[in-house]
Amino acid sequence: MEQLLELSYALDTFYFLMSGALVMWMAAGFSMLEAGMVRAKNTAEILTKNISLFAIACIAYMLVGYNIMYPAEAVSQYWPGISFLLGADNTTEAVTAGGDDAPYYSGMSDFFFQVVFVATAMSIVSGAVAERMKLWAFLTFALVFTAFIYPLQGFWKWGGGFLQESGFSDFAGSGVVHMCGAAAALAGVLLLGARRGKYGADGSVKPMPGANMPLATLGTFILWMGWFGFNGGSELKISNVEEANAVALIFVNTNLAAAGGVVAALLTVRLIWGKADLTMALNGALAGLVAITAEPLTPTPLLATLFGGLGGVLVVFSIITLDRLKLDDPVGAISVHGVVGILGLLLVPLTNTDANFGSQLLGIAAIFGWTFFASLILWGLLKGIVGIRVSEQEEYEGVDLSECGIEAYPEFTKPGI
Amino acid sequence: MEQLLELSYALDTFYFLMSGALVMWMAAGFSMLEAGMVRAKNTAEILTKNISLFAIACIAYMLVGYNIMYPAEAVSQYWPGISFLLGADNTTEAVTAGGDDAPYYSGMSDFFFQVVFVATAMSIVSGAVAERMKLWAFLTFALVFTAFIYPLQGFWKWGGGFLQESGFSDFAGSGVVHMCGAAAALAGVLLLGARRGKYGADGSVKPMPGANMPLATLGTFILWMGWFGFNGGSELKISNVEEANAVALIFVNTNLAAAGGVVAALLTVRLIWGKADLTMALNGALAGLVAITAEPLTPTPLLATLFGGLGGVLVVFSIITLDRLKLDDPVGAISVHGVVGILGLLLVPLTNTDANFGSQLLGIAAIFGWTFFASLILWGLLKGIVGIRVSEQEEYEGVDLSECGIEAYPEFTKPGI
Amino acid sequence: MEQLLELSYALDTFYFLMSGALVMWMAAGFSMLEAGMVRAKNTAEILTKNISLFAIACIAYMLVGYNIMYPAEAVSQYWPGISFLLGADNTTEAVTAGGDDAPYYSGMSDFFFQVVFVATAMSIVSGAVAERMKLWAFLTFALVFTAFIYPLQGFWKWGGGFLQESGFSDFAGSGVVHMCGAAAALAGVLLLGARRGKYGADGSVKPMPGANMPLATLGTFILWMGWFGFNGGSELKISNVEEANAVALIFVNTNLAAAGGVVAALLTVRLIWGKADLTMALNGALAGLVAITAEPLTPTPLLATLFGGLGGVLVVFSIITLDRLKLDDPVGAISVHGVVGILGLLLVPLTNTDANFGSQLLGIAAIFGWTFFASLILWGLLKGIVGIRVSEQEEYEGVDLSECGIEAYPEFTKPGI
Amino acid sequence: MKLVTAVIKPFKLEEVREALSGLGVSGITVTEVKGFGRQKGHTELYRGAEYTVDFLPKTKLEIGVDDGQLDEVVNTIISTAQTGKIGDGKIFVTELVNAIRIRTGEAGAEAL
Amino acid sequence: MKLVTAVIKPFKLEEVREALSGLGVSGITVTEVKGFGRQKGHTELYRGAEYTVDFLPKTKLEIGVDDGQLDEVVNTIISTAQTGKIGDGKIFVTELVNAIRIRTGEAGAEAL
Amino acid sequence: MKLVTAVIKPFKLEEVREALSGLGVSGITVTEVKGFGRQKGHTELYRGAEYTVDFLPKTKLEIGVDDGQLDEVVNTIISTAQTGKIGDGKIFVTELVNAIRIRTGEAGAEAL
Ligand SMILES: Nc1ncnc2c1ncn2[C@@H]1O[C@H](COP(=O)(O)OP(=O)(O)O)[C@@H](O)[C@H]1O
Ligand SMILES: Nc1ncnc2c1ncn2[C@@H]1O[C@H](COP(=O)(O)OP(=O)(O)O)[C@@H](O)[C@H]1O
Ligand SMILES: Nc1ncnc2c1ncn2[C@@H]1O[C@H](COP(=O)(O)OP(=O)(O)O)[C@@H](O)[C@H]1O
Repeated sequence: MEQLLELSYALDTFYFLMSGALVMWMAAGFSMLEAGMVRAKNTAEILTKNISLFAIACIAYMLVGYNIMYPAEAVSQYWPGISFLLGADNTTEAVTAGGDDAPYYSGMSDFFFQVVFVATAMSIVSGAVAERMKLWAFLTFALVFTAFIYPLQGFWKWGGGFLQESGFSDFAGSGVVHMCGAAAALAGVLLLGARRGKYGADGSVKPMPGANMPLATLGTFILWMGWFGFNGGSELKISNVEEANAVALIFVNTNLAAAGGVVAALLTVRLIWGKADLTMALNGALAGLVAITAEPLTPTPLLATLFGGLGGVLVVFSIITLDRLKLDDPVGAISVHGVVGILGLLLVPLTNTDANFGSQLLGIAAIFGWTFFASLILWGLLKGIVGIRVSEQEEYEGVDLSECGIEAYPEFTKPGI
Repeated sequence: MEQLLELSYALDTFYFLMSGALVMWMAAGFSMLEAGMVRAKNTAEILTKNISLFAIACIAYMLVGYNIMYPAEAVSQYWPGISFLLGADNTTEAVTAGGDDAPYYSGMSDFFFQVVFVATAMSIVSGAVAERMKLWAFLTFALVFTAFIYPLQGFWKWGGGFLQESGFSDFAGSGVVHMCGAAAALAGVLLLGARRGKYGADGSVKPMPGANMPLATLGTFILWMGWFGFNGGSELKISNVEEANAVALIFVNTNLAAAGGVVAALLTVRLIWGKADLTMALNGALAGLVAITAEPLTPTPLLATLFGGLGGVLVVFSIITLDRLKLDDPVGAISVHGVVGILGLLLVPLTNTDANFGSQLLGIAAIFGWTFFASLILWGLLKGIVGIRVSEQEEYEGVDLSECGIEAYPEFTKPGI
Repeated sequence: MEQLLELSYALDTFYFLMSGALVMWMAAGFSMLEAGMVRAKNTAEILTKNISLFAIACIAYMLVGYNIMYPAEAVSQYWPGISFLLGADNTTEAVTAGGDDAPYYSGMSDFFFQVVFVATAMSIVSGAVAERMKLWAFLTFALVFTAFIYPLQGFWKWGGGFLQESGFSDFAGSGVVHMCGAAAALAGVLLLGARRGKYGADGSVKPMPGANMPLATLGTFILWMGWFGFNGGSELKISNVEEANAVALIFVNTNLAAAGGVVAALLTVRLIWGKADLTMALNGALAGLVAITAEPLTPTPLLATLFGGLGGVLVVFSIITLDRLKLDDPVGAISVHGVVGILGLLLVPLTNTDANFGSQLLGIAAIFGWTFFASLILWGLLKGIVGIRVSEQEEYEGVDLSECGIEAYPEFTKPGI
Repeated sequence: MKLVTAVIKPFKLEEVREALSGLGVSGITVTEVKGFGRQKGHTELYRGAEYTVDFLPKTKLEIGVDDGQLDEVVNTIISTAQTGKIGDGKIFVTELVNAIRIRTGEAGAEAL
Repeated sequence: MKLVTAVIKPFKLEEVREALSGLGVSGITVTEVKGFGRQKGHTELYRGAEYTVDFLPKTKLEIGVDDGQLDEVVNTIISTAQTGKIGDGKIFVTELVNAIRIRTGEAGAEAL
Repeated sequence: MKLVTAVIKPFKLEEVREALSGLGVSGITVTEVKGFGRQKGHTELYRGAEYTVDFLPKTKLEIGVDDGQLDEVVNTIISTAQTGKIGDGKIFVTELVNAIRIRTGEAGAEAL
């Protein structure tokens, strides 16, 4: 029996680690997606941002963020208190004691799984502010966001805070991760302004096509794959029949929601413009994934497909609308993760009888409110102190030269053209 | 004991899900391979096709394809009957009852593993018809192929149909998946014709070099990695010593067959032309993988290497021969998956004493015959009704502009040159 | 109990296979990293080298290398003796006998895990000699290196040879894999010389920027992900609480060391030159990973971050220093894997009380000495017999044309410019 | 007829094109070029090694014009392409012996 | 000597080159250019926003010819590059003061 | 004033630029071109099919010079760009009717 418990602990830990590795892989997905969707002259910089924000998120969350989000003992339902570094892992005795309270996977594997989530949230931000935000201001924001802003609202829900108590339901993070990242992005975009030349005085929208569509597609496939870890791992346990079935259903639903998102987005753009804009299909896949993330377990596969499809339609209209509002988001991050994240949260009560619209709205308001305003203040401080936007000349020549000193494709393009 | 059965069920389910995730990843592999092997002006469109066909395959197979391939009760050995959507998963009781009939992994995980196979088969088609086929005609074909054409022949073998009864042996799908996809591709290529300018009136072959070799190489590596799931997962069970050993041997043989394919293809082109054509080495790796897929378990590692090497030699000659026959296949899909798929099936009896050449030939004939003619009729209908080929002008300017309205690399190339 | 042992065997085997698949994936990482860091005209050739060396390594190690490294019975602590091919796998009886000597994972899974390590070591070499080394001379070197040079020193440590006995400590291969590969690379670079035009007569260094930064970044992320298999799998067992905790800690430390490397390298270049050179950040990530590889289990997460950071600082100075010494290494492989590999080995005694500096120095001397001189002789022979360097004209036009006959990006760049 | 060859800063292209269209100029041929002149290049950095990029991206316009239109074309280019900062570029004028429209074979001023 | 500058549709390049080789023209210098003229660009779409691509890809040929060869060179270009559809391009002829072969230093007609 | 148009081998660009700077030439406009001439292209191979690349990469320099400087500019280009091997390229000289500096509007020799 003890050996069985140990083996079960090992399996759940391994499942957690593999899921975490898949979510870590999403960092590559965001990098490629964003690198493909910006212009060539801003590509090296967005890559630098992506790999650096991932590194910063990992360190900040280890130092303090994890403890804020999952405090040993919270001060209150609203404020967890602060402590530092990671504690010791479970002992064999504690595990083999058995019973409902016995730990059933390694605490370190839990940290690993959680740390890649905060990095995901932060990755959402980089795309929306691409092509004009200063590198070091951005990285400073990343530090505070991953150490504090994200963990606090994460505590409210997953760390046992008031949102958890209120019945707010968010299985794998349509709100806690995706909408949270989008809220920070929106605050940044508002203070930053649009890329120069993006919107004409006459209200016209000037396209600034992404330089590398295969990269953007690769990024989307990576994210799709990584999402199996994101949603599948969020079941937190696989070691019995019921849990194994649950994880399997989550894989199926996650996959079908993405599929539904692609098809719906593609048909939508086809109907409106008669062309099959690949970038919208890619956003559709991601929208499908975000839409199902709040509840990938209770819908049937057919419903999951439809929910994903809803996300795919919504994201197209959201992207056009944001452009009308002159909110310039080069990769569509606010639409994909924010607008569709809200959709995902509102869909939960349709299939999950434990959820209700009131709590969902409360959760949306709390997460969005906190993240948006905290971010707005932080971006504002950065703007006042060091500036968050590169100069006109730097923007014209591309931030690769001014921030990184290198070009992403030195032989394929001519600098400054 | 019950807990042991549950744990075992969980492990097998997890193994299945991980294998399925690796096979899903192959969709990215095909996308990158094909995007790298076409010309820049047709790249966005082939990416659109790839992500859309994957989405369509997942939905069509969920709606009806899976039930056709694995019917609860088949009407006959030739015709499974039709039913819709997915059933309920196994109960804990059924699992813990134990015995030979007890389910040992989640039914949903089975669906997940199977659905990525049908997407693989469909991905094979897109490469062969690249650079000239209409997007929406192609996607319509994908819908019917994944809902019906593929599942029916899949039923004949893996669903317990007449090929299974006849002793036809195809472990992971050299025939059911790869040759099936290639047969559909061949039918399409025949009705579609070659790319304009590909073959001179004097019988000369004009090369149309792929635009992005790193992408093609990345795609090959992705496929190579994903194949561990493809073949390794096809053992269907890992939870005891014998099965674990089997899965491990399959990993080793799969890897070595690919290695053998690379080396053999590279030496072949080196001997013939004195240069090391990278694209042939890539096709060699895939040929090695296809060659071992029909039977990755009974050969020794040394034999697996040699079988893969045979595939690597064959694929080079097959590609040249198809060009002589003016069958234009930009990525070599028909050679890799079709010609070498047949080789793989014919190699089975050499090491697997349960297999015989007669049954293998029957299987080849049945799968090829059905898929080829059903596809020919379907392509023919599409050709008659909506047309399957873009106009001369569109082909000249590239299908990215006419079908997707965007360019894949707007800053690297000049449109229309 | 027997079933429990079987299940445990299955889990450990599965864990090994997944880890191996992740390490296999590193081959794609090296390919992309190197393809991104060379100039466009040498890209197809470096891709050809990478996929071919992986194939050759797999075959050579299966034929003889594995037996040299892990002999059934070694002739002596210095010389293992020679035998060929792979033996039979464990029987169910042997496993279920239980006890300390009973095998607990499949032998084939062990081979699979080991074979991807030798391929990793060889991949390190290709980057350092890029853009000027002849393809077939390189592949010949790869054959001997993977069949013999690497396995012999591997035997000294991991096969139970004298380094193991001496107390030399190298958990996952900072020395056995990384520094070994770097030593072979250094010998090659010395005999090969720098790329033409790289160093001015006046001591100036002419930059030759890599053609594709997104690829280089993708490669780094792939390596980062694969490293979870590399280090995580090197624990060799996961099936009880203690081992599961260990694997989880290794994941966490590996990830944080990479993160520390990125941040430290980025701050270093920022302080020195005021710009955020992306390629240095990428090298920083890899340096962090190499630094922790010798001992990812005993440091705390905080220490792991700092050790990684040390690696990140060191790699920047090492790269500049090698350039001052006119040792031309286009991707920084010698610095990342060699210089930082030594750092990693020397850090072990700080946290692992079983290790001491004397043994660490002995290990470094033995591995470096053997690999460097054996490689020097082999490169020297190749230079004398077939030549290892392409002609001036070929180097000017790019090795893609002379060695592969194709261009990597035929539409993006103009040949010869 | 004259051939006007103007080397300008790339971001001025659209403005110049519009101004010339306004004059009734019906055709322009544009080439991406690199210019070397009084304006100095910038320094880049790669893996610790600095280097100067001497050549700056410029855009070259070639316009065949009738003699009567020459002055207004030249003046329009000057006024729209001018930023007043170094590197604004040059205009070269050469004599055209003939001009032909390939589609119709028309020659001389009608061909422009 | 004359310098013939022809702007043609890119896919006609190979045909024109062969025809000129047939005439004994021994050298051509080719540049990828963008043309603005009567032929209108096309509309593309990106994420819901439409935009017009005004400039069309064209190919420019420069050929130094002896006075005696001028007419047949011009006529050959017209006849091979003509499709009759708008956008076929232009030919400009300018006077060459001199032509020199760098390899040998030869000047004048022998240099061509 | 003259416009000197030189087609040279690409790897000679830096050397020629330095030599011309030495003469006091203050501006050059450079274009990447493809040349077709006596020098033959090479054969490539792709998936078993051979093909010839006829056009070779060349670099074109355009330099506006004062009449007095013409000879030394031409001679300097010849001496630095010459390798003696086929394909070294050509120099074409045309008459400039005018030259204008966009920044200042200066015309004639001062504009160069
Ligand atoms: N003598 C010349 N011949 C050809 N091109 C020239 C000449 N002088 C300048 N140019 C072109 O004009 C561009 C701008 O010249 P530059 O001397 O930098 O500044 P400005 O135009 O303000 O005098 C150069 O980059 C080059 O392309
Ligand atoms: N006046 C001109 N000066 C320079 N180039 C011109 C001129 N007119 C036309 N061109 C070039 O010729 C191309 C074709 O001209 P266009 O007016 O479109 O059609 P057509 O040649 O049939 O009259 C243009 O794209 C442009 O490159
Ligand atoms: N008559 C010509 N008109 C325009 N360009 C020419 C002419 N002849 C040669 N060229 C250019 O000069 C380059 C070199 O010419 P080529 O005949 O190969 O060798 P060489 O310069 O040694 O005589 C060609 O590639 C082409 O770009």
